[in-house]
Parts: sequence; C-alpha cells; structure tokens
Amino acid sequence: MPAEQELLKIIGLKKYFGGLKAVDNVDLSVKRGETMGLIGPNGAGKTTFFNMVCGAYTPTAGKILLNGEEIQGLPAHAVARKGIARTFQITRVFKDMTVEDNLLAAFALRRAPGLWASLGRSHTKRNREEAMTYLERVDIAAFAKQKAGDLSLGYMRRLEIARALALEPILLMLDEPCAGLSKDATVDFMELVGKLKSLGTTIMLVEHNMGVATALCDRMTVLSYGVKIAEGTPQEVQSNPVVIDAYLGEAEEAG
Amino acid sequence: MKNKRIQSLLVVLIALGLIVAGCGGAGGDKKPAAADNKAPIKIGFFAPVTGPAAADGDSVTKAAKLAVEKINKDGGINGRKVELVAYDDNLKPQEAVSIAQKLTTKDGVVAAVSGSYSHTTRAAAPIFENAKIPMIAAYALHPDITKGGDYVFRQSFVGTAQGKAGGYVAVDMLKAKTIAILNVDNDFGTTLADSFTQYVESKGAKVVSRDKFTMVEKEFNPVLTKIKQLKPDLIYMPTYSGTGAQIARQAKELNLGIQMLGTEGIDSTMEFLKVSGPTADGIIITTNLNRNSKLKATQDFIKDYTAMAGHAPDMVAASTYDCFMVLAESMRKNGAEPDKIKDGIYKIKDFEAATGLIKGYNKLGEVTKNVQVQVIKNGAFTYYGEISDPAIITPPDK
Amino acid sequence: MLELRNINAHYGHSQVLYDISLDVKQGEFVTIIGANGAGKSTLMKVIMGLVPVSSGTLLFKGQEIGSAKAWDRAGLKIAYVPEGRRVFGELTVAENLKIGGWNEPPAELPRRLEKVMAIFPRLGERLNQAARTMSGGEQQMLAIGRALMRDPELLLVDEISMGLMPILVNRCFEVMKQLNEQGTTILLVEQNARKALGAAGRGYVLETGHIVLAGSARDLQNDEAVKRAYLGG
Amino acid sequence: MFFQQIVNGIVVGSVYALTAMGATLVYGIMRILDISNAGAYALGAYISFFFLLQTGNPLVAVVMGVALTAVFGFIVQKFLYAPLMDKSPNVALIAGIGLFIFLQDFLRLVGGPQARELNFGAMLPSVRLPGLGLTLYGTWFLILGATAVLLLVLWYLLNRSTVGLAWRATAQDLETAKAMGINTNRVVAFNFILGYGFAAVAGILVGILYNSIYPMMGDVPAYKMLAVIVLGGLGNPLGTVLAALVIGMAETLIGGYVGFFLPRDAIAFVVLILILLWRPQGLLGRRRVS
Amino acid sequence: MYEQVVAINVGLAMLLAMSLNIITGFAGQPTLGHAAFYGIGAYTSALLTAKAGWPFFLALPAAGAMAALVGVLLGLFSVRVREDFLAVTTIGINFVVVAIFQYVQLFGASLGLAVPKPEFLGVRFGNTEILGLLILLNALVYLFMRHLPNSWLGLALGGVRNDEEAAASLGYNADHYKVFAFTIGTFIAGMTGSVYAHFMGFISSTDFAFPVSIGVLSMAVLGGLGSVTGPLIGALILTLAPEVFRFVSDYRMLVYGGLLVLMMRFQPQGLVGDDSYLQRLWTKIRGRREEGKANAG
Repeated sequence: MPAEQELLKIIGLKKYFGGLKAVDNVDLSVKRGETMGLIGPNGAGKTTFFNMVCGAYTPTAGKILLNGEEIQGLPAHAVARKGIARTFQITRVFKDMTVEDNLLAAFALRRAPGLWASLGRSHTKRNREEAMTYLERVDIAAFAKQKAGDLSLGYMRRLEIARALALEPILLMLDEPCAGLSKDATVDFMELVGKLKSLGTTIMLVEHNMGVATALCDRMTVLSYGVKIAEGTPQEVQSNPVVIDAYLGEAEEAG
Repeated sequence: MKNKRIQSLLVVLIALGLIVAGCGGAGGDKKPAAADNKAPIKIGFFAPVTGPAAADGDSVTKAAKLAVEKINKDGGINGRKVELVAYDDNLKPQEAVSIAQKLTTKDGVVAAVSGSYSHTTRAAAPIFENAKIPMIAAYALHPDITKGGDYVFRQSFVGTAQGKAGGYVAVDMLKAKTIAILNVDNDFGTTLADSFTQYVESKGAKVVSRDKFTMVEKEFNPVLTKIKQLKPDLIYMPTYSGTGAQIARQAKELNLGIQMLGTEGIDSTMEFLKVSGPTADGIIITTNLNRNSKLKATQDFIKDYTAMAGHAPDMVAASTYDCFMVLAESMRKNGAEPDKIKDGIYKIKDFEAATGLIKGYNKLGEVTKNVQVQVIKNGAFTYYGEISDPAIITPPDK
Repeated sequence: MLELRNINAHYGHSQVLYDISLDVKQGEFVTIIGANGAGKSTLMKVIMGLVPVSSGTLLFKGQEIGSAKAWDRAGLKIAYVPEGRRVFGELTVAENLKIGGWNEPPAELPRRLEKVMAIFPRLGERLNQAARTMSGGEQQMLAIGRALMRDPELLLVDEISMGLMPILVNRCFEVMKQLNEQGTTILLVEQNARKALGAAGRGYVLETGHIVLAGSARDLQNDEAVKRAYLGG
Repeated sequence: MFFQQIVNGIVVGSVYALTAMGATLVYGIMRILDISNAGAYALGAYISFFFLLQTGNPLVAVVMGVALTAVFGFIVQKFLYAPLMDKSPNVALIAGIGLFIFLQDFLRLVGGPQARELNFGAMLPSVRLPGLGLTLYGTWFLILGATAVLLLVLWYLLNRSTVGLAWRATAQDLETAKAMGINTNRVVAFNFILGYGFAAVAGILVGILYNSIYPMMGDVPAYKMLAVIVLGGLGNPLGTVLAALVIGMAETLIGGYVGFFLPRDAIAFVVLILILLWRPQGLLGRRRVS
Repeated sequence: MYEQVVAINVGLAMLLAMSLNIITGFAGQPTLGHAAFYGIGAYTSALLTAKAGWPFFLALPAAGAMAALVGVLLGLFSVRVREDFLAVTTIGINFVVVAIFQYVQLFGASLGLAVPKPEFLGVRFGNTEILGLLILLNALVYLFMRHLPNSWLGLALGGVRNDEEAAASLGYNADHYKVFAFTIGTFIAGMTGSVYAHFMGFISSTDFAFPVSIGVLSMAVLGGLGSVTGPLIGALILTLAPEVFRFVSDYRMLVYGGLLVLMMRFQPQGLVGDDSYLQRLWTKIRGRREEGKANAG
C-alpha cells in the first residue's frame, strides 16, 4: 500500500506502567478516509493506546507517524494542533460554561491560535451561527444557552463530539462514543458517523460495543491484554475464534 | 441574559455611587463652627483600637478620654466643653487617611491627636496640614511626620533625640565599650538604632552586632545565643513591649548577664512588666514618663489614670494625655480656632505636663523636653536619671 | 429481600436514574447489565446509600431504607464491592479487611478472616502489605474479601471484570457463584454481559437510566436485542 | 553555641509541629486549609487563662481549655464546614478566615487587648550544661515532653487504634469508608474535636513558653502552620512533624549564624518554595496518579 | 472630600478584586498573595517617579509591567505546583516580597518611601484627579472583564479552569493560558499599586502584607468569583463596611468577621453568583414584570 495513503502509522508502540505491560508492541495504520475500529475487552489497553496517540501519555517505546511526521511524545495540545481531535470515555465537557461556549472554545485553534489573538472577540455573529450548525448536527442546538454541566449524559456526549468536529480535524478519535447513549441515540450517532464518513473524515474509534463497531468500521484492530491479536474487516475479525474468546470471554455455559 | 442585565444594572449603580460620592464630597466641606461660642469644641483622635497594636490603642484611648474629662472638669476651654471624636484606624494607613478626611471635612474638629503608629500618622499628617487643622502625634516617631508643614506637631521625642539619649546612657552613664543592638524592624527601631549607633561610635564605643526582627517575633534564643558569644557590655533594644519582654525573659534564661538598655517602646506596665516578671529587673530604659517626678501634673495623671483604668499608665498614655493638655493650654490662651491653636502651641514655654516640663516646640513642631531614664526595680519603673543636656534633647529643626 | 419502586436519582442537576423498579429475592443472583454510562454504578450507589434517592421507595427485607445512612445500611448486612475496587491503598491488607468487618461482633471476625483467606490465599500471604502495592487482580480479591468480612446477606458487586485477566475474572465469578450457593444474595452490575448472564439467575438491562428489559438470564442471553447490543452480532 | 542552636531549632520546630498538627488533621479529612484553627489556638489559651484565674488550679485550667476548644471545634464542623463541603475550596477558606477574624476580636473584647501572662506557678528552673555550652530552659522540657507525648499518643491513636483506622480510611476515601459501615459523620466530628483540641494544647503550651497570651497570638500560626503542613505534604501528620523541624531548624540556624537578613516568616517561605520546586508534592506527599 | 477618599479606596479595591478575579475566578488558579503585586507596582512607581524622575503616566504602566514580570514567574511556578500547594506558595511570595521591601535600602527599608504627587500637563494630582483616573481605570478594566467571557481568552481560561486535559484536546496549551492570566491579573494589580502609592504619598512594606491579600480575596469570593460584577460588589461592601460601622468602632472587626462567616455559610456562591439570593430575586422581579406585560398585552 502506498505510504501517502496512510494518514496515521503506528510502529511498535509500547506503554509499561511499572511492571504492567498495558500496551505491548502494537503496530497499526489508518488510511485516509477510513474508519478504523479499536476493539477489545475492558482493560485490554485500548484507552492507553488511544491516550498515547492523543498525547495524554508518553509511549515507553515506538513511533506514531501522522502524515509521515513523528508525533509520539508531543503534548496533547500539540497533537490537537496537528489535526487530531478526540473525545473522552468519561465525558469531559466544560461543565460551568454554556453549551455554546463549549463549542466556541473549539474554534480558537483555527480562529485565534496565539495568545494575543485570544484577546479578540469570540462571540461574533458568524462564529455563533457556525457553532449552531455544529450543535444542530448533533441535535443539541436547543440547549445552546444551558450550562453544559446540566445536560444529561447523552447530550454531554453529543456536545463533546460536536466540539471535536468543530476542530475540523484530519483525524477524529472517538473513545467509546456510544457509552451511555440510549438505543435511539446510538442509532442517531451511527448515522452521524456515516455522514462524517461520507464527507471523507478519517476516524479512529475505540468501541466496546461490537455491534456499533461492526456497523461503522471499515477495518478493526483487536487488542487483548495489551497485544494486538487480530486485524481486518469486521467480518474477518468477528469470525476469528481468537477474538471471540478474548472479547466475549470463553463460553461459560454448557448449552 | 438575566445575568447580563443584573450586571449592567449594578455597574450603573456603582458608577453613580462613585460619582455622587466624588461630587458630594466637593460641596460638603465644613469649616469648624467658630461662630457658635456655646457649642462644644471638638477634638479629633484616632488610634489602633483593633488590629495588631490594639494594646497601645486601648491605653491611648483611655488616656484621651481621661484628658477630655479632666479638661471639662477644670472648666473646659473658657467655659466651653471639649468633645472627643475618636476613631479606630485598625493600624491601616488607608483608614487613617479616610479618618483624617472625615475629621477635617465632616466632623468639624478644631484640632486632632494621633494616638497611632508612624505609618498611619505619616499618611494622615498631610491631610491635616492641607486642611490647616493642627495635629499632634502622641508617640509616632517617623522623622518625616512633622516635615510637611506648620500644623503637625509631635509630643514624644523625635527618634534621633531619643536614640542619642540612649547612646548617652550607654556610654556616658553606663560606660559601655562594646554594644550589641537588637531592634524591631520598623521606622521606630531603625531610627533609634541608627542615631544611637551614630552617638556611641562618635564616643569611641563599638557596635559589635546589629540584628533586627519583626514586631511579632517571639523566639530570640538563636540571636541571643549568638550575642552571648560576642560578650558585649550592653545590649541596646529599641523595641516594643511584647518583643522586649521575650528578650528579657530569654536573656535571663540563657544567663546572659549583660546589661540591657531599652526604649520608650517597652514602657508598658501591663504587657512588659507582667510578661517579663522578675526577669526585667535591672533593665534601664529611656522614656518620657518619670514615675517619681515631683511635678503635680505627673502625679495627678498617674493617680487619675490608675483609678480609671485599674492599672498604672504607660508612656503612650502619658504622651497622648499631654497632647490634649497642650491643646487645651493653647486654646485657653490663644483661642479655639485652628490657626490660633497652631500659633498657641508654638508659643508654649515651660509647660508642666505629665511627661515633664515641656520647654517648647521648634519650628518643625518637635517638642523639647528632658529625656527620662528609668530602671526596673522590683517590678516597677523607677527613677534612674534625667538627661537635660541640650546637645542631646534638642530636636533637629530640619 | 431488596425492592426498588420507582426510584429516581440525580447527580447535581442531571437526572441519572428514571423510575427504576426491581426486586431481588432472598438467595437470588441477579445481574444488571448495560453499557458504560447507563447508570449502573449510580444504581449501586443509590442502594448502598452513597447517592441520595430523589423519589421512590427502597425496601430491604421489607424495611424502608431510602433515607438511612450508608453505614446503617452496611449494618443491615449489605456489603458493597465498589467499581474500580477502591481499596484503601495506604492501609495494609489486614486493615482493609478489618474495615470490611466494621461494627461486626469481634468474636466472629477471626472465623470470617479465615474464610476469606481460604477463598483468596493470596491475601493471607500479604496481610501486612500496603494495599496500593498489590496488582489489580489482588486488589479486586481484596475488595471482595473486604465485603465478605461482613458476612453479608446482600452483596452488591460493581464491575468485577474491569481490567482483570480472564483467569481472574473467572475466579471471581466462581467465588460469587459459590457464595450464592451458600446462601448469599447477590446483585451484580456488569458490562461483560455474557459472563454476568452466565453466572446469574435473573437479569435486568439498564439503558440511559431506564430499565428496558428484564427476565431470566437464559431468556436475556437468547434475546436478539441484547445479543446485538452487548454480545455483538 | 552549635549545640545550643540545634536545641533552639528543635524547640522551635516542636512548637511548629504542635501548632500545625490540628490543621493537619483537619486537612487530612476535610481537605480545607482551616485558618480558624489558629483562632482555636488563641481561644484555648484564653479559656485556660480564664479558668486559671477563676480556680487557680493549673490542671483544671488546661483540661477546660482543651475540652471547651474541642467542643468549639465540633460546633464549627457541624454548623460551618459540613454544609460547605461540596462548595469550592475558596468558600471554606474565606469562611475560616472570617471566623478567625471574629474570634480574635471576640477575645480582644472579652480579654482585653493587652498581652496577659499565662503563669502556671513559678518558672521552671533552667538546666545548664557548661561542658556543651548548653542551657536548657525548664519550660523546654515541658514543651518537648508534651510534644513528644502528644505525638506518640496521636501516632498510637491513628495507627494502632480502631478510631485511628476509621480516621485513616475516611481520610483516603470517604465514600467507600461510608459503604464499609464507618459512621463518617462521627469520624469527621472526632477529627475536628482532635484537631481543635490539639490547637488548644499548642496555644496553652506556647502561652506558657513565652508567658504571654494575646488576642492576636494566632496571627503568625495562621500562615506559619500552612507553610508547615504544605511542606509536609498536606494532611500527613508525620510529614508535618518533619516539615516543622526543617523549618524550625532553618530559621534558627540562619538567624543564629547569618543573622536575620530576612524575617523568620520569609525564611520559612523561602524554604517552602525551594523545596516545592524540587518536590511539588511536599516532603512526604505522594504524587497523585491520574 | 471624605467621600472622595472613600470612593478612592473603593476604586482601588475594585481594581484589585477584578484583577484577582481574572486569575482565580476565570483561570481557576488560587492566589492568596495578591498584595505582593500591588506592592511591586507601588514601589516600582514610587522609585521611578521619585528617584529616576519619570513622569507618572510612564511609571504607571511600568509599575504594571514590573508586577507582571513577577506574575509570569509565579505563573510558571503554578504550572508545576498545584491547588493548595500553589495557594500556600502564593502566601510565601507575599511574605518574601514584603520582606524585600522591608530589608532593602533601595525600597526605603523600614522607613518606607515618600511618593511625589503626580503631575500631568501642569495639573498637580489631588484626590479629585486620582479619583478620575481610578474611574477611568475601573471602567477600562470593567470593559475588559465584560469582554472576557465573550473572548477567545475567556473561553480558553474556562477550558483550563474546568478541565485541563479536555482543553488540551482542543489545542490549548493550558500552561500558556495560566501564565497569561497571571500576567494580566498581576499587571492590573501593579497599576493599582502605582495609583495607591501616588494617592497615599507614602508607602511602607506593611501596606502590602498578607492580610491585604486576604482582604482582596474575600472581596472577590464574597461577590462571586468568576462573575463579572461580583468582585465589584464584594469590593464595595467590604471597603464600605469598616467605614459604615465606624460608629460601632469597637465591634467593627467583629462585625466584619461575622459578616464573612455568615455570607459564606448562606451565600457560598457569592452575592451575585449562580443561584444566589440576589439573582433569584432579580429573576422573580423580572418574571413578574414580564407577566405584567403579558397580562397588559
């Protein structure tokens, strides 16, 4: 596969916490426009892996290449400035700010990247209208003036996704975005991701829910106890017995 | 939205308040009601009743009340009663400034007395000067206080005079050759220690160490241990009663056996004598209150104050009391308008006051009187000497 | 034994649980499954008394406990294995276990301690070690052991499989089944639906604060919706 | 001189340890910088003084001083701090400062602004060891002895007793402690009773050491104790003792050898800032892992 | 004239409270040593005008700049040391700065410094001019504070205050913004110090001691940290309280302390903070008015 097709390439990534090998020697690549799923059971190291890509953790070893540029070990804000947007497993909206302000906060990267520029006015008509379009996309425009902390969990999650999208990232990383969403919301969310995919957004998705992952992803990588155990299309992965064992737990019941 | 609205409203209110306050003040200036000959004469007073100097604030407030009572009992000022307008400055210069403004523009006082420390008095002095209302600082001794103009006077020794007097006691009376200095680190301790050093060095004595500490210091063992090694003849300690008492106690515990010389700051019967207890015996101080004075004014004051307060007076109380006596004297002789009071004070000569014979005030407004030297004997301040050498007690006039 | 009737609960301004009604009968092993953030842990905290009930009735052995303090509920022999273990890291294993048996008759404790050590021999080897120095699995054992020190009538277990090696997960489930067989009533909250349904007799499915399904573990396992949502495929 | 300065440093350090212990205990569970603890320090000394005047019995005076201040701590916890627990830490801080100002002025109004002597009978005789060039104050034995005994009792209480176990568990994880059946309300109340009782003991002992108590006596402890508990690693009693000795020793040695080129308080804070640059979590604090 | 002086005191307090609000209210960084920067500004301005002969209007921004320089250092420190550790460190900064004023001869040491009254275009600044200047500065800072929640900086500080990690995921370098907030806040405090010095005509180290910092923080918290108007109201109340209660001279500080306790106990969010009594009252009045309107229409 030609190198330029690979937006994100990860080689031999490791993260050890003391003696614990949270992520051990994982390779992975995400092609432009593709949706890559990262799945695995609880505690498989998905979030650790994810956090290393986002700059929250420094890898013990290994390389992370974004568009061929090494970004491992960069602090989180620098990674964001390279064009990687993320959401969090436990939502981290800015609780004492309004929903609108939460979203506007994400515009600064493009509109006012420097300290002095930050003194400029953010709540212009144009910015607010644009913010509303993002809020509309995730159906929370009605709550624009509410404190984000007063939203229900599902809405907070939508806000977080809208906020990440507002960065106009070249790679969107979603950490269990469906956790806590109702069935309807999950369906809505899947539609949203479908829309993003059709617009050519490259997405990396950590997901526990196999159904969601299967429906959304072009390819999947499966981690188990820090090690990559499989990779391929959803069909390939799902039919892989190693994956079924690791992911669903060994069959317990006799019949 | 509601947030914005309430905020705008309040801001407008505050801005209005500021403007009204600003304008209101300009038109509201009051001059003392000189025309009314029956109305009581108001004298302003401020002291640190709350805050870290509350003990002194308490002493001087009692003295001020006693003084006003005494003036009124003696027939007031040519038949008019005197009224005290007293405020607490919390030992904050900013409050002293607003008090000075209030006294001069709102309360209509004809004169004022500062019963406070240097930085508060220093901040308030220019306001009295500008308002042309005489003010006497009872015991603040920052040299700049009287420099602003004609209307500000000082009732205690200026720091340089008392420092020199201390030097005189050290080298001329006690024959000390080597001296360690321990001074509280503010204008009081520094001014005294500086002029003391100048005097003793001019007389050939040597200052072997100088250490300073804050007003709230309690632990002197480290520095006294150091001084013990130096074996000086004398320790000079310009400081206040709280710290002074600890130095006395800890020096005794360490068995220092060095003569100590204090200043008016430790002339406190409550705090110093009771806290230091028997360890203070033998300490000599320079002050302006001679307990064994033959003067009737002094003995009356001591008697009256003790009866009123339930404890013997200290130097700050005596000084404050005298400020009022001086004002009364001036008013009786020269009239009760601010300008006349000011002129009257400059005319005072050989006035018998609680702190001794006041020889007069120089053109800066500094008092000239003898420096008293007291020694602590059996838990009481008693006469040790009196310095009347003009070379020492004459305050600078620049 | 445990009855929840129309329970609502909030975190700050946002409502987390809506109209939850469920029963756990004496001797049962019941599980509540659901995705991350569905409100499972909050439900456990509501039962334990760590999150206040906004409205509804909470009965334990017929007695209203909705406004009782957490420590009084513990005194009623409800024990709790919190999510993320939350052992007292600075305390030793022995001290952690001692706290598990807080206010229980002292004469009972040595016997229970032996029982816990029989189930988890590793804990016995590390009695005087600070809990924070142990591995995740050992900490999970300690969290369970700590709860067992109460000799509970009702055992609340929150997310036992999180971050554990499969072998340990299996061990934990075995222990719970065993306890249940010995008469302890268990209410287990789990994300690992297959394991949970495999061990439990009955289950509830919690979704964004609502109970959307209830039934026997076998039925739920075969339910297509559950399968799709939680088991994949 | 060297030995004398070392002993001086230890005494100063012990006084700091004693003074900061109350606030350390409170911080351990409540996670608030409790300035009003310094008010309790003065309050304890004054109550003791009052009972000494009334009864003339030092034992009654000390017991009443400590007991009534402890009760005060209980009241403060129940009616002031407990309702503020879920608010921003600034709120509890300012409330504590308000209470501190209130107490100081209350004591000034009731007890008079002057320093009063807290004289429990005659001065204890000093002990002199000329060989080492040492003088040991009689009161030092009282201070060092009381500090040692109290810290040992505290250590025993926290590490060996049942309440101590509950205290440590609650300090670490209040919610889980609750679920384990520990009546955390009682633990928190006990914590304040102990913390304010400690403050009273410190106030009384320092009052005896310097033979003086005054309304503003809590002023210096109010910030000095913060420096000590932060340096010790916040809420860690052992760290507090260590930090108190470090600061006491630094102040003494710098003051005794170099001279007071800076006020003691500034020395204490310079030490604090330098050590925090090296160890942002304090001497015995454990870095929080996210 | 008395009212002018009181108004000046209020104006100074408002500036200080607003500047602290930027650091503590908006950026969420604790500051218990704000008076240090007030003092640095005052001393800088005093030295520049009295010793170097600078005109006041140059010394004023220079005072801010000097305070901001030290503020940057503290900001850098705040990156490494957090929460209560930082809070107590700021107390330390206050003590060290005051100690330097107290001990270094250049700063007048224990005798303090005399400060000339400013002159501008031949006008010698009396209280009226100082008050005018303060109203101007207050207006400017207030406009900035009103602008802040609608600016990128306000959003960035909100992000940093709420959740540094999430802010970083949006590309914000939290450290930069924290330091920036310290810089702006201390700059304003420094300018305020300059005005204070020239208003008083005399400064000494104790004017900037720790209790002053506590006073400023109390104002901001009492009014409502993080709100635009709150600190102004807090400053107004706590500056006027001692003046108003001067008639109960002896019980003044008792009232002050008691007021703080009661306010924190019953209005912990500040007087105009979210869901405070005043705000609810305001909403109710507005609701009624609108109801009235609706009924009329």
